[in-house]
Amino acid sequence: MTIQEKAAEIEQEFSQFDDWMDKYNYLIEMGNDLPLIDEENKTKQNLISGCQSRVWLKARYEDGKIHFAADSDAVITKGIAALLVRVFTGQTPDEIINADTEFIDKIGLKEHLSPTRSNGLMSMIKQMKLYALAFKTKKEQNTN
Amino acid sequence: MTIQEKAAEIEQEFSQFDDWMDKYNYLIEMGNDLPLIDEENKTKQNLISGCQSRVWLKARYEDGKIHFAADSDAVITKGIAALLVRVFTGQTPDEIINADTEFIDKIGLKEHLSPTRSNGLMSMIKQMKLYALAFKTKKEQNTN
Amino acid sequence: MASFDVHKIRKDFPALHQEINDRPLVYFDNAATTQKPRQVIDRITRYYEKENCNIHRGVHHLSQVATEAFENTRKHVQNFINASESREVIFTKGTTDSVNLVVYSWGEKYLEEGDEIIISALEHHSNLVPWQRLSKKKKAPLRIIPIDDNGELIFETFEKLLNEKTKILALTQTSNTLGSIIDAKKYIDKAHEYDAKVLIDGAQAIMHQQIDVQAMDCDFYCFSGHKMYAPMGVGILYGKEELLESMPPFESGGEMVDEVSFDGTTYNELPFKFEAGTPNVEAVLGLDTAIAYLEDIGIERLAAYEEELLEYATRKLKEIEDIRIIGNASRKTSLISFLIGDIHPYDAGTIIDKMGIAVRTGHHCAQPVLDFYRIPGTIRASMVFYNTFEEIDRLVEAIQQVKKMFG
Amino acid sequence: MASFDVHKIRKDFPALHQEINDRPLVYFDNAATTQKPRQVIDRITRYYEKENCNIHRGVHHLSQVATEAFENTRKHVQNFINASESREVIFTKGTTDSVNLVVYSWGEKYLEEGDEIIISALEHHSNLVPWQRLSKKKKAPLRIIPIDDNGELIFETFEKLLNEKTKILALTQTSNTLGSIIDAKKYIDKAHEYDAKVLIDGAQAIMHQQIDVQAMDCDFYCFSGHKMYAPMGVGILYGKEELLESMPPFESGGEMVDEVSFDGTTYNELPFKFEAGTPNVEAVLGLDTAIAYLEDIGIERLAAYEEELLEYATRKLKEIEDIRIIGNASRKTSLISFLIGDIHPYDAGTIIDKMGIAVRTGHHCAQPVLDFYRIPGTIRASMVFYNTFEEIDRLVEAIQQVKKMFG
Ligand SMILES: Cc1ncc(COP(=O)(O)O)c(C=O)c1O
Ligand SMILES: Cc1ncc(COP(=O)(O)O)c(C=O)c1O
Repeated sequence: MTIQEKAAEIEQEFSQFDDWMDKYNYLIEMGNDLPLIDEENKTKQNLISGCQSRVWLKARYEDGKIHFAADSDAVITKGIAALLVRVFTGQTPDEIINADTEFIDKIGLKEHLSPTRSNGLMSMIKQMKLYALAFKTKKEQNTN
Repeated sequence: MTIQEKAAEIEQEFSQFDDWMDKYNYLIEMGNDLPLIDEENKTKQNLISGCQSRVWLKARYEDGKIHFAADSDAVITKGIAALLVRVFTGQTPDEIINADTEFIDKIGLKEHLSPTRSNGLMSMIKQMKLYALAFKTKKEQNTN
Repeated sequence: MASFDVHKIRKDFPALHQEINDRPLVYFDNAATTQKPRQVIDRITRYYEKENCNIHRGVHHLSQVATEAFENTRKHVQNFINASESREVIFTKGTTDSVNLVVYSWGEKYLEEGDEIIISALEHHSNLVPWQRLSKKKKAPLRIIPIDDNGELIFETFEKLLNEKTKILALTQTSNTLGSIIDAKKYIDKAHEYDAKVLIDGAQAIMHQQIDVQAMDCDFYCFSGHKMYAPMGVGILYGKEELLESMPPFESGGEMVDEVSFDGTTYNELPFKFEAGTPNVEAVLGLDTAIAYLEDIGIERLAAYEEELLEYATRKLKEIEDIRIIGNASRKTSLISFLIGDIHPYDAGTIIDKMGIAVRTGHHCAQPVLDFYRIPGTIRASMVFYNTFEEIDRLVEAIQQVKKMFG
Repeated sequence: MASFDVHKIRKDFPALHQEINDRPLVYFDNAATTQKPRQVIDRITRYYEKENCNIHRGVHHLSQVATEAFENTRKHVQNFINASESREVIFTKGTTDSVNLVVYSWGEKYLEEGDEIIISALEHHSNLVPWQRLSKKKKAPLRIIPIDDNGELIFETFEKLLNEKTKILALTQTSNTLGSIIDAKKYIDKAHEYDAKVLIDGAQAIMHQQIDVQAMDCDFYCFSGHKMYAPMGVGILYGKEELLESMPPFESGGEMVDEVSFDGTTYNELPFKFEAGTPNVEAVLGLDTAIAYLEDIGIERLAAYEEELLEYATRKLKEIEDIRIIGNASRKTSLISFLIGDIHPYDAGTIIDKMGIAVRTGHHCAQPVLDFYRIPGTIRASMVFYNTFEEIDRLVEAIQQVKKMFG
C-alpha cells in the first residue's frame, strides 16, 4: 500500500467514531499495538525530547524500504506515533521524504501535531524524514 | 503680600478671560515684564534644562527675603516663570519651602507644570525651593 | 464568606462564559495567566478610541492626558505595594524582563568573581536561568536553597549557605508549581545580616496577598500584570531608590536619555532611566484598572475565598484513589499540582481538556522542582476568586474519566 | 487617487472622531504613534473575551488556539517583509528592544576592541545610544555618516569610513525628524563588501513602503507595531537565520529554554531562544490584524496618497512667510519638520494644540540632527493615509495664529 492508501485507510477507520471519547479510546488501543522499542534501545540517541512527553524512534533499512519502531511515555502520544509508524513503515525513502501528515488533521488530531505543543511528535516526523534522507544518500553513494 | 495673596491676585486677573487666546496673550505679556537675567548670567550654572524649553533662574537673599529672576527661550514658559517669580519673590525661605503652586492649576495652566512635559518649569520650582532651603540653612548657621 | 458573591463577580469576566468542547469552560490555568474583567477590556478600548498617543514630552492634549494617566498608574502601583516613592516603580514587560533588568544592570556592576548568588530550588526558570548565566559569566557560584518533601524551603540550610561572599538572594515568594508560600521576610532579614541584596519574585504572590515592600524590606520586587487581571505586556520592577539610582541603565534609546550627542550621553532620572523606548501605555492603563478592581473587592476577601477553594479542592482530590498531590507546604496558594496513579500528565491533560477544563500539564517552567520529585511533570489546577466549588466538582469528574480511560 | 476614499477609511479610526479644545482633532503625530483601526481594537476585545491564555506548551484548547494564532502572525510578518523563514522573525517589545537585543547578544559576542561601528547622523536615540554604550564598553570606535544641509546622508564619506575593521553598520531607513528616506540597499551592499553586518531601523519605513528584507539583504531589520496601526507593546526583530542561530540569548527565563537543571541549561531553538517570558499575545494578534488591514488597502496605494499629502503640505507651508522647512531630502516620507521665524517650537506647539491639532515639538529623540542645524527643536507634522488636505489647511491656519500671537 502507498502512503496515501494507508492514510485513507486510517481516515476510514476513524470516521466510524462520532465522539472524541471513542476516538481516543481507539487511539489508546493503537498505542498498545505499536511495535515497541525494547528498553535497551530507549537510548539517549533514539530519544526525541518533547517538553510534554518523550518519544523514542528507531529506523531500519531493508530492501529499499524503511521500517520504523517508536515508543512514548504518554499513551496518546504513543497512539499517534503508532499511526505515523503504520503509514511510513515499509515505504521507500523518496516516498517518506515527500509525504505529508494531513491525515492526522483529517481525523481530528491536528492539535497533537502543533509545533509548539512539544509532545515530541513534530520532531519525530522530522526525524523520520531525516532517516529517509540519510538512507537515500547512503544508497546513492553505494550505487555510484 | 503673602504668597496666598499674590496667588489670589493672579487668579483674579486671569478670571477675566473667557477664552484661552486672551489668557495666553496675557501670559505672553507677563513674560515680557519678567525681571530678566542679563546675558552674562545665562550661565550653565543658572540653567535648568528641560527637553522642550530652557529656563534660567537666579536668586538673591536680602533682609530675610529671597528675590528671584528668571528667563526662558520659550515665551510661554517665560510667562509662567514670571508668575512663579512674582509669587515667590520677596518671601521668606520658610514661606517658599512650604508653598504650593496650585494657583497655576486654578488658572488653567496646569498642563505646563506636568513633570513629564520637560519644559524646565517643574525643575525651576524645585530649584526655587532648594535655594530657599540653602538660604535658610546658611542663616541658621550664621545665627548660631 | 456569605458576602462573597462569586456569581456576580463572574459576570465581570466575559472569557469565563464560553463552551469548550461542548461544555462550559472551567478555567483552572490562572497561574499561567488570568482572565480580564470587563472593566479592564473596556479601559483598553477607551484608550484606543479616545486617548491613544505616545506619551512624555508631547505638548499636545492627548499626550498630556495619557502621560498623566500613565504616571498616575505609577503612583497607584506605588500605593498598592506600599513603595515609598513612585520613582521606585519601573514599568517592564513582565517578571522575566524585571529579573533580567536586575541581572544585567545590578549584576554587571556589583557582582564580582568569587561572589555568591543564592536562589532556591523552587524558582521558576525566569528567576533561575538569568542568575545561572550571570553566575557562569562572573564566575560567581550559584547556591541553591533545597526543599523538603512537602515543598518547603529548608531555612537551616539557607543559613549555612549565607556568608560574607553572598551578594544577592533571589527568591520566589510563592511557587508556581507547588503553591508553597515562603515567609519572605524571614529570608530577607537573614540575608541583610550579611549585607546581601534580596530580589523577590512576586509573580504568583501579588494577586493573592497584600504586598508591602517596605515592611518586607526587599531590595527588588518583580511581578507581571497579566497574572493579576491586567493586560499582557506590562510588569513591574520595584527597587529601593538608592539602589536603582546607583545602577547603570539596561536597555537604552528614546525616553531614558537626558542629553545625547556623539561625544556622550547623560541619562534621565528615575524611573525613566530604566524605561527605554515607547512604553506600553495601553497595558499600563489596563493595570491601573485591574488594581482598582482588586482593591474594590479587597485582597483579603478574595484571598479568604481562594483559601476555601483550595481546602475544598484538596479534600475532594484526596478522596480519589491513586491521586498524589505534589507539594504540601503548610502555607499554600490556591493551586494544586497532582498526578493520577501512573498516568502521564500529557494523557490526563488531553482528556481533562476534552471535558472543557483548562489545566496546565508539564514542568511549569520549573524543571528542577520536578527533578527533585523525580517526576516528568504534573497536572496543575490553579484557582482564583472567580472559580467555584462546582468547577472543582467538574474537575473531579474529569479525573474519574481519565482513570477510566487509562486505568 | 480617485479610488482612494479617505473619508471611508477615516470611519475605521474611532480616535480621529473627537474634539480637542472644542475643535475636531487633527492628528499629525503619527510618526510618534499611529491611531488604530476599529478592526485592531475589535481583535483585542475578541482576544480577551474569548481566547486569552498563556501560549506554547499548553495542552488545553484555549492555549492551542492562541498559540496557533500567535505563530500564524509570525508567518504573516515573515510574508509581509518577505523573510525566508518564519523563525527569522522575533517578537520584541518594540524597535528599541530589538536594537538592544542585537547590541547585547551580537555585540557581546562579535565585537572586539578596535573594531568599528558605523551609524549615521540621522539616527533616533534608540539606534544610537545602544551603539554608543557598546562602543565605549568594547573600546570599538563609533563612526558617524554625516548629513548635508538637505538632510541627506553623504555616501562618499560613508565609503571612506568603511574599512576592514568595520563590523557593523546600523542605519535608519527613514529619519523620524527630517523624513529623509535612505537608499538602504546601496549602503548594505557597500558594507557587505567589507563583510560588515547591517542593521536597518525600519521604525519609520515599514508603514510607508513595501519592505523586502531578502532583496535588501540586510542582516537585521527592526520595527515597532504601534507605529503601524497595531497595539502597543510589540515589535519585530528580523535577523538572518544563520546569524541569529550563532548568537547567544539575550534575556532568559521561561519559554526560551529547552532543558534546565542546576548543572546547566540548554536553549530552545529559534525563534524561541530570543523570546523570554510570557509573550504579549494580545499585541501580536493585533499586529496580525493591522498587517491585514494594510495589505487590504495596499501599501502602494496608501503610499501614493501620502505622497500627495506631503506635496500639498510642503507647498502650502512654503507659501507662509518666515517658514523654514528642516529637511529637504530628495526622497521624503510624509512628514514635515519646520520652524516659524524665531518662534520657539514649544510656544508654537502649545498654540497649535489649542487649535485642536496634535503635532510634536522638540528634538524628536534625535538630538544630534538638531545639533547639526544648530536649532533647539522643530515642529513636526507627520501625516498618514487617514489624514486629509483639509487638515493641512487647518494646520496652515494654526500657524497663522501662532505668527499673530508671537510675531
Ligand atoms: C527611527 C526610529 N527608530 C526607533 C524608534 C523607537 O521605537 P520604539 O519607541 O517603538 O521602540 C522610533 C520611534 O520613536 C523611530 O522613529
Ligand atoms: C513564579 C514565577 N516567576 C516568573 C514568572 C514569569 O513571568 P512572565 O512570564 O510574565 O515574565 C512566572 C510566570 O510564569 C512565575 O510563575
